[in-house]
Amino acid sequence: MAEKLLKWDEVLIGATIKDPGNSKNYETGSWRVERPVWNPDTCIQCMFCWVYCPDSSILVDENGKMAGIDYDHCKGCGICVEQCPSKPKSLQMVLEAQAKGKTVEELRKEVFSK
Amino acid sequence: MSKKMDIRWHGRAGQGAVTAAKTLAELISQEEGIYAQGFAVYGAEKRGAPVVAFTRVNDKPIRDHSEYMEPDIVLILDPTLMGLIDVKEGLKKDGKVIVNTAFDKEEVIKELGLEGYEVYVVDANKISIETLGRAIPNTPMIGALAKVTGLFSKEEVSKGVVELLEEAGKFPEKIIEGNRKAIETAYEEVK
Amino acid sequence: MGKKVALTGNEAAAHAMRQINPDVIAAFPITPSTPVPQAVAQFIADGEMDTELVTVESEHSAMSACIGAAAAGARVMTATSANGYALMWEMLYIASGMRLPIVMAVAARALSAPLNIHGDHSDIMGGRDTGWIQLISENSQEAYDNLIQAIKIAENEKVITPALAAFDGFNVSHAIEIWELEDDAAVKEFIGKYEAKFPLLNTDDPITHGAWAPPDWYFEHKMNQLKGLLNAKDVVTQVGKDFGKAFGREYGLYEAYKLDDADFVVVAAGSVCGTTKDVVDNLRENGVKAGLLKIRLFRPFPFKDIADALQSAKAIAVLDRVSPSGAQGGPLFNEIRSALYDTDTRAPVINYTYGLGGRDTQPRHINSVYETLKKIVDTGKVEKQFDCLNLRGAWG
Amino acid sequence: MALLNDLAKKKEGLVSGHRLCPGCTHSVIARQVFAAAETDKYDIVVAAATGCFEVSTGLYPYTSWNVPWIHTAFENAASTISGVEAAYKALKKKGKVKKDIRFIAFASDGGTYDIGLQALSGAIERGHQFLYICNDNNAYQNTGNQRSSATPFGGSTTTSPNGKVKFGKEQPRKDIVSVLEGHHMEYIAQASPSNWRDLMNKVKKALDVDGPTYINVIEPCTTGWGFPSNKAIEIAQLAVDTCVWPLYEVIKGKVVINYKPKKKLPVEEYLKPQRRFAHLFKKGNEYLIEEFQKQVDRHWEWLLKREECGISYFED
Repeated sequence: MAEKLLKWDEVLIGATIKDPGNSKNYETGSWRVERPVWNPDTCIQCMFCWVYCPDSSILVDENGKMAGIDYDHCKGCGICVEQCPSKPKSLQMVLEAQAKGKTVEELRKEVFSK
Repeated sequence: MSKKMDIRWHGRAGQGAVTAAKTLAELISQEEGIYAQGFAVYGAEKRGAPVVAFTRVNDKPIRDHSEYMEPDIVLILDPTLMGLIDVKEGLKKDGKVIVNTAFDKEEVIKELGLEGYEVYVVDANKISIETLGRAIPNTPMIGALAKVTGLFSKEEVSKGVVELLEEAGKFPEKIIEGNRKAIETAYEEVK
Repeated sequence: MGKKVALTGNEAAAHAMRQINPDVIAAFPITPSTPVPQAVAQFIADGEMDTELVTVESEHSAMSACIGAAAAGARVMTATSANGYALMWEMLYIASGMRLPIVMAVAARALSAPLNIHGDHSDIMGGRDTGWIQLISENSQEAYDNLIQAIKIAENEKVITPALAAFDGFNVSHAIEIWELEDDAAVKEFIGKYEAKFPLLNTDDPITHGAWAPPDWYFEHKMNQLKGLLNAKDVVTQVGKDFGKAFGREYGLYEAYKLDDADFVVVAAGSVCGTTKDVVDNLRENGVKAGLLKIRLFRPFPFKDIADALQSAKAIAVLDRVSPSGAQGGPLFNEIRSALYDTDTRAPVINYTYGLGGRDTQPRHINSVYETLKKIVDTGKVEKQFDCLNLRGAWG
Repeated sequence: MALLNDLAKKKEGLVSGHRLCPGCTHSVIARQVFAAAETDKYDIVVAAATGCFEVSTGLYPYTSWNVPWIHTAFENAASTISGVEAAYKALKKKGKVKKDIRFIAFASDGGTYDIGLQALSGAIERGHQFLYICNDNNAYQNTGNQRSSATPFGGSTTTSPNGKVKFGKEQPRKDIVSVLEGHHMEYIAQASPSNWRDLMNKVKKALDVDGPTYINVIEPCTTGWGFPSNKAIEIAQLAVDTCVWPLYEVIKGKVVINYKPKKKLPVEEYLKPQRRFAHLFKKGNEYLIEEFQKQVDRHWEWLLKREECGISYFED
């Protein structure tokens, strides 16, 4: 989202920010070179990916369970894959180029059917 | 009579010269139409070093903040200072000197070369030891000053200091009474 | 009704703090302002105020804690001098940049080296561009009055900028003077209640204080901040009038002393102004048209008002209690010369440095300044644009 | 400790969209801290020192903070939070603030071991309620990996580089926990984000103390230390398993070691994957690794002995 550049007499005094957590509007997903792909079929819901994710990019459902990946913010560090304890791993990294134009479902099939 | 007068206090750090200058200013602040300013020259003196304090008295608000003074009155709180300081420095021609001493006036005049000045002596150490149990010469010297300058009557000055001590709220009755006696005695005995 | 008291400038500042009873004071002792936090601690120990006193381990932490407390939503004050003020320097910019209306008493003092504990304006002048409102006091009464007014000025909705009220170290901080201490209740009523604009402690509405601004934003924020500082000028005038109504002592941006028809004018700030007034009276008795313009508000500098007030002058001497440090003259001199540049009557302006490190400035020194001004007018020539008062050896 | 599923349902104190490097553990630590905080009992207000974490999470006009947050400068997170806490006491007393609030300061080793040590010491001595979390990434990473007093022996940084005649930092790192122990505070601990359960336990305990507490957390820095972004947690785990970074508490002066590796790994295991130690593995530098191992062993033995003696500053 392009931020609106306010004039000097429009900004809040003291460079105060009144909108908590508004950095969600800044999408760091574009930084990614690789992306994690999740396989719910083998996932054991240990939530290690969640507790170790630097970018709060593990989506959580109302039961507190892993529900996917927030690709708007995931920077593709790969910690989730590295720390995933299930056998086989329920998360795999793929190049962004490989993911281009594919839905999450399509990509998942491609990665985990091997 | 104009109430304008400049006063210099000589003592040693810890003897209460600054407190005396402050007390005098406080006494004056209770009166209408008279103003005072008190200050000291600060170095890095620790207890025992010679200190100088000043009081300006005027019937107009005092605006001058310089330290320079040609005193009308010099008070010497510590007799042992007499050989060490130049009592006469800047003292006006008709200036007065009040000395805390056990010696006679004539001896003091001779010792300090104060011929031609109005010199007064009072044994403030003896008075404070008798009334307060300790040599704290500053309050008796205020009594002597009141007498010599005519700024306050005996009753005014002793009542004034007693009220200040009471207001401070940290002195026992005995000390307050001792101070009253010290002031009144010095008022009477200064000569 | 107020009552006459005989107290020092530091005690005046401490009594103002007692009556203001801010939520938080964070302070570190430094000569000559040390008696201020001491007196505050005693007032608290005696139950006469209920401020949270944070006895920090340095002035840097004093200002940091003040900033934290002010951002949290508290009314906050502190006091310092000299090296302590210098140690705060980084945080002074942060306080003003974050728009926190902290109020500080400064017993102005020389900066090391060599070490010197006595009065001059090295500290406040060194910090003149930190974005704080700066009020300079002549005596204890003004130290007290200015500190109370500073609260209202700093907290004004259009301003919301920190303010300091300075008074000269020792000349005022340690001098016992007779002045009017107003009623506690009257002071409380005058300053009113304080509501912070963006209190950090309102956890229902989480605020981010102190974000960093990249080049896209920093400039706008700094100019927004400047506007707040500039707005202080009118607020200072209004608060000075209100103070006059409440307590009988009215204040303006500056004080004009026998200035209307003055040919020879001294411009100065601080306790030397009292000494100068005595000299002016004396000269006037002898038929010399001497006058004084006493600076009260130094930041924001009311240049237009001051230039207007100097229109009658035939020659002007500006007294700076700080070394020019390589500039064309002292900071006050530069402001005055700059202010006059846009006016038709550009009287010659000369500059003196005086009183460094507590050097005594006596009536005879001020007298010599007026004599020099008279000579300039008589001869039409300025021999020395810059000189010193009471310095051993001829300067230059 | 609640299950991660329960914790994952909580509102996060720190959100995404911050500008930390991929694989940076600053945010991992903060997320674990917020997960541990019992926010049903109290609200949290945070102060931050200047550093990577601060510049990445508070870049105007964005903030990644869902809680009240203040940053003022590099060296003064502790004095800033002490002002906030003093204001809290004052305003609570006057009824202007009604909620219970706990205070947390985040700083890195630069702002803690070095430039911020005085402010931290002062704030602890004054007894303000705050949990100070030092995300220790062993150097001034925000300005580009300059040495700090937390940089380990032999570590190559941009101001203690490995060169033709020098081998990186020549001094051992400062033992900050021991420095702070002299303040006789109630709770000090050392933790690692790899051991999240342990870290969360410590945060919960610390926030229960009505006074200053401190947790030193290892914060592996992918950029400064030189390892792939996906290895951050693994590196932290290796620091724990080699006893380079012992997990322990100092509770009222009494040492409690929380994790004793069954098989204490040699320090090479920790050093090897990191570029900053690469030069130690050159031929002829074996003595440097030996020295490193010796320093680690000595500290570990000393901790074990202290735990054994079990002396406390306070009466229990």
